[in-house]
Amino acid sequence: MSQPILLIAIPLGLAFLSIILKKIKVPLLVLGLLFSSMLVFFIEKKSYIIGGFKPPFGINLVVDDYNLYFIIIVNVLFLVLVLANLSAVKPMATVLLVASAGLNGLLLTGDLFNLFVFIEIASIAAFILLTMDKQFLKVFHYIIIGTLASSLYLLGIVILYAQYGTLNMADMSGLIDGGSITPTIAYLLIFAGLAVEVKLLPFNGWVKGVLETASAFTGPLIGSLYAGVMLVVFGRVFGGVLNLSGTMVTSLTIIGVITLLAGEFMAFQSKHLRQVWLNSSIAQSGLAVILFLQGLHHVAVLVIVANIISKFVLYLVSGKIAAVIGHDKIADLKGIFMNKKALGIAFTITSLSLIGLPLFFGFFVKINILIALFQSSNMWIPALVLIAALIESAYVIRLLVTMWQVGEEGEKPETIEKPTFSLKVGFVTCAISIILGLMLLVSGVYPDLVINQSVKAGNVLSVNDEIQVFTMEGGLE
Amino acid sequence: MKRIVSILLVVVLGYFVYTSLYVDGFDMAVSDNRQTSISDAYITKSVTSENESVTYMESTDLENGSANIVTAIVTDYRSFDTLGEVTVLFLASIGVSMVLAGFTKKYQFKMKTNRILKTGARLVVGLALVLGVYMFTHGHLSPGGGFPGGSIIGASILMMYLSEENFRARMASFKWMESLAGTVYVLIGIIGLFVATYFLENFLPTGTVGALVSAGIIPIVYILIGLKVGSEVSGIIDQFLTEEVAS
Amino acid sequence: MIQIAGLILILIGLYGLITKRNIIKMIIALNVLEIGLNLFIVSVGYVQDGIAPILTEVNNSSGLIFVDPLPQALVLTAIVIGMGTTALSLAFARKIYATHQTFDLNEMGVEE
Amino acid sequence: MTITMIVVGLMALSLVTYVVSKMSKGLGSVLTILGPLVALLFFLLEGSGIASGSSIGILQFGATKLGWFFSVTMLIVYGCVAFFNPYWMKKLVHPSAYNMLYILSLAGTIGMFFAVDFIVLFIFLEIAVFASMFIIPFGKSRNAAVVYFAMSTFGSFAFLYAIFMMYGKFGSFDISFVLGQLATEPTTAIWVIILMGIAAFVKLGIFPFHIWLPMAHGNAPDTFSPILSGGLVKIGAFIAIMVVAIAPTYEVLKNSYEVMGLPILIYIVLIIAAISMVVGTLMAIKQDDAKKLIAYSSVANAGYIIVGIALNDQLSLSGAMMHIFAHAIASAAAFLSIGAVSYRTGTTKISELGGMIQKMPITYTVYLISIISMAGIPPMAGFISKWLLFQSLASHGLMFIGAAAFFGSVGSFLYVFRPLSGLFLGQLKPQHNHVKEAPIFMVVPMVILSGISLFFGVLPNGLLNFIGKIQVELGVEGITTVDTAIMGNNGLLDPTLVFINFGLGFVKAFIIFMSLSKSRKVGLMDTYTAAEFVYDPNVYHYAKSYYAPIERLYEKHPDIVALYKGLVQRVVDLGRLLQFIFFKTKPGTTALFIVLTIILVLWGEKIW
Repeated sequence: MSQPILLIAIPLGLAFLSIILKKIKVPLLVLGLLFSSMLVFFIEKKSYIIGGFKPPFGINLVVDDYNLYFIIIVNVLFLVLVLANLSAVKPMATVLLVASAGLNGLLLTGDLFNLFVFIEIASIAAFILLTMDKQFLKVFHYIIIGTLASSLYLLGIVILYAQYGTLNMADMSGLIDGGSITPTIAYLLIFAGLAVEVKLLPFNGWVKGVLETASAFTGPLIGSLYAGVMLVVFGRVFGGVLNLSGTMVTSLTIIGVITLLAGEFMAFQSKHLRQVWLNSSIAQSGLAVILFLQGLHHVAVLVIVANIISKFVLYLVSGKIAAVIGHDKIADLKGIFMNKKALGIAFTITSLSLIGLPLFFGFFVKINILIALFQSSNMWIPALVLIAALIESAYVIRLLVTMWQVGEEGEKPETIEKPTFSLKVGFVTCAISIILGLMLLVSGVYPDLVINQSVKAGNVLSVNDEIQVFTMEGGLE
Repeated sequence: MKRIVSILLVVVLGYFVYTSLYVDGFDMAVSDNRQTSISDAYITKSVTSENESVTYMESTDLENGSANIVTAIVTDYRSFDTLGEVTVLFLASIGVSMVLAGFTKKYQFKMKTNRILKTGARLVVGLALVLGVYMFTHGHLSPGGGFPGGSIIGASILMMYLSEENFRARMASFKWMESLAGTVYVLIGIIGLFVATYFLENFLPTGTVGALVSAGIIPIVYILIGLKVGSEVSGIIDQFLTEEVAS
Repeated sequence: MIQIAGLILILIGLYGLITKRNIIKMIIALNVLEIGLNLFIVSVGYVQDGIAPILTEVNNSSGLIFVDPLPQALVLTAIVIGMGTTALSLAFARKIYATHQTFDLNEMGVEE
Repeated sequence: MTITMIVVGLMALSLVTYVVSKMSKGLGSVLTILGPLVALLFFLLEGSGIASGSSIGILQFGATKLGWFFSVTMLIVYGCVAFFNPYWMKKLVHPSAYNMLYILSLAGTIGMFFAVDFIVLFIFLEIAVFASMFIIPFGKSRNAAVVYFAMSTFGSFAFLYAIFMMYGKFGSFDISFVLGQLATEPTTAIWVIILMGIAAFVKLGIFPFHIWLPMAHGNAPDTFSPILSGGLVKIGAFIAIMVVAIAPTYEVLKNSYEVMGLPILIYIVLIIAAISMVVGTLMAIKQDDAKKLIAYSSVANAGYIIVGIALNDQLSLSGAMMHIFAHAIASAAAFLSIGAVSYRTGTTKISELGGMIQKMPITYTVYLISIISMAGIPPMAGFISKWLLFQSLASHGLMFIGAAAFFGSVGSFLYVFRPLSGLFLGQLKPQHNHVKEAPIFMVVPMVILSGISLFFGVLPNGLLNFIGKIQVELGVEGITTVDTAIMGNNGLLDPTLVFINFGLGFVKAFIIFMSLSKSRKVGLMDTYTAAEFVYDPNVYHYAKSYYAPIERLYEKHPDIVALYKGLVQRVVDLGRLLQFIFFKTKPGTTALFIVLTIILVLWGEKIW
């Protein structure tokens, strides 16, 4: 019964059904997602064959330490997101079911071409979901670039097929390691294809238009869940399958570093809430990509987990603020949290975790990034990572201070009137934000579980016995 | 100026791609440990069984009974891809109808149709529908299959739209067809999971290679795909041939 | 040779994407690129003197030399997916035309 | 009671405080008083041999005399300042958060002083920083918090990078192990020293990283400025001591180029410290806001501390530690007295006040004692530390540094006199006629702090003997004392004797003052001008442009703040440029970038 294929098949079947059973679309959606998020806890870790043909002949789904925890996180958060926006999802119920199937497929599949199919399913679902924000021209940009990207990815894997004769990831990995040629161009095309989805810098022209106006629903979906899943896919392909040459690693790492720094620079100058987060997501993607390319998979996994959870809350709250207040210009949001402290505290914890302050989960992410980078005797990358983190801290703190404090510069607190506007946000959103914030807080005090899991996940891609991580329990292990 | 730069860039890109792909002449550089058994196994249908060769109208009860090897791959060996593919088309049709949500009135062409066109179109549409159905029922034997068959059905609907001014396909029934075909496809997959062992497994007897009733679930799946693609393409065509109602 | 033709079509598509400012032309460029890609995929499976991978009364044994059937199956998928995205982007184009009364990005006067 | 229990207890208390404050603000603020006082009691009862306690996960602490010294200093400051908190509950925007963060920042600092592991040290350092950072915007300025945090994070990250450089070489975070190994890797060691030095400079507010001090201290809530200046700044001194005295800095630098018998790096540090003294003094002289003035004086005093630590010998190190203590107590008292004035009048601007001595005599006395200590005038604790520092400077023959230190001391007379005369002396403004002395629970901590300043200025030997033990723990020869006298390099100092002399002189002067005829008081608004109508009598306030002639000497000085502003502007510009380049609405541009990137990477692949 605990077949991961059901994570894809059930939502798809319900999606097909939902167009004739229009009246119970939303219950079907909730049912399907509920089923998925229950099922994920019963899945065993192994390879699942589809159609009865063993890989590399048929397609298989792989469940291992690397993707199992992401499957859990993504499915549960997907359900949570739909519950938080239940009033808005009605017209999109069918598409959401397909999107859920697409994301699960991206995480599960063990076949490169099947991955392409799921990239298309997921991104087309995203295009349609983004029409909720009525920015057709911006989404059109995404369509063109997204389609171009997946075409490049397809070209890459076809070249790989021509050169190695297989499409299965595990098989391909073995063949590449013993192969006689380095398929540079194929790697690069695959990189370009995935880079568009993971928002690396020269490839990400679509991001701003799409995420800047994202609602409390599309924001967390595209900015957190999609971004996280695409990074997981990137890690699977570049960490587990392809075997890059030294020069290639250097040049692609440079792209990652540029993304990281430029993302933080752009976020620093952003004046709108969602613009800040989208630029910060770009930077975080750059960071994860750098770590994957450097072979430090376990910390990359940590970065992705932290990023999915924190961006989820941040986009959710920002989207709600924009919906309630009508804009998200930071300068006009002075003291917005004063009448909604619980939400504000969740938002604050999340953003403090993002900049890696101690007591929050992000701190252990940062420390472990540095440990891993210094262990691979890197000097420049950690310095640049720290510079990026410095810029990030500055703008996040500036933002938090603005959103908690009223009054102009130099005004005394006792003379300031309390803000008149009130932030009316539903109970579900508050509850979700607080629970996720508390999770970040708890795993900030006791991070061992998550860190050990990340090490296991990283070892799936490439076994490295000398990994040292810093945990609360045992310090340096 | 911009064009020249673009041409230059594209040419440079082409040069780089060419030089890194092709070592000498037009032969792509190929790794010496290239896997060749995959396609061979598809051709001899020996993925799960030790099958030496397949002969038309003779070999029976193979792991896969389709004479058309491409169909064998599309609907059996890599059937999961095809499910995804159908989903993409499904999404596209939903997407089109959602994006063009306000477009409900039928588009009126400037040119009037005439009797010759109408009669001819009806004739061709009838033939085309038959051809389409033939194609997806014989997908496992001959070139074609569900996708071309479905597209032909869609094309015939387009022809009706173009020739008949007042023609409006009954989209509700297409929706039912689309939905049911998709659901049954998934159901077949799940039945495979529970009746046999694997999702989308071919759980019916495969029969003789080359016979019309053979290859287990492949013809069923291809008929479903044909119906689904046909209704989706028709739906997309219907949606495109509309105008926005001024509200 | 056909591979080169496919690559050239891809490059033409890229050129079109870079230079064109008209939404419809961009979609066409993307389609050219996809067609080149499909051509390339099919040509990858080419085998010297191979025949179409269908068993018929004439070619009735699997011992014959067939072309690689897998790329053909892949290209079928790729074509359908390409069609789906084209339909969707055309729908977007119509919607954009309905709001901006033009297909030209330069004439829309959208702020950067 | 063990250190672990105290630190974890304080962290737990901060949460409890938040919950309690939600129910009753007053009760919560009382907890902020009890927390540090109980902790202080434990530290004093157990003495410097306090048990470190079993470790909880990575939270492992080791008792050191140095840590004990810093902790007790910190707890005195926190405990005394906390008495002001109940009075500020109504004025703060988020009182519960304030109470929680107050205790949390204390827990952070205490934890940091006893950490045996660099990561734990860093964790508590950051906790202290961000807890205090969130309190600052409760005051007058939102930007100050951001500037403080950005600066502080810069320092923290330099520190972090140094930690990881050592980790990369030695594979451990253990402080004593890693620092012990440092001498074997001279190249790494020099970088580590520089980076950790930068961290110490930033936290202490040494030039050119001093700009956050006046912003943060000047704009923080009046109850928190004393904590920042008296307490949290001293974190930098702790790091500095760690770099110079615990790490084998002199051993690492022994082969480097020497100036005046000191390694060049040390000499550069001394010069920077000297610049801080001068800049801090000059800037303090021209401040009109009393809190900013004291903040700049902290910059100058940080210079003295750094000089003492950098020289790292018997006298200088003991002088530096004495100065840390003396300055912590004195500046806390000074800020508290300004806070008390602000509580009653609502302003800290010197030119808006005057004659407060008539209304708040005790506050005046507290302020007087603390600024005497800060300026290094006998018989206060500040004098002892400065005497030790001058002794050490003289014995090294460091002329220029000595001159700067001397300049700083003279300048301090100028700047401490400005609030003294402008704020407390002079004429009382009519709108302050109804001002009363500060409430009793505000007076008590101020008096205690003044008492400490005076006591250790007269009888410093108990403290100095303990400092001598710390020095021995750090591997430096301990300071020696004889009875009530301190042994210097060229002669000894007997503070008690000095006090008696000073006392006699003071009594004499007081008798003379009392015996002379009384002056007649004139109201401030009772202005007399020659046939000219006075529109705004306030401009005739004599504290307006108090040191105008001196200020005019350097009014065109280069502004370091502009430099930082320029830097931030560059970051913003760069971000805008990048956003402009990469985020076009036209898909064609993105496609162009994709093509370009592929070409570049392929090209790179070709040339290599």
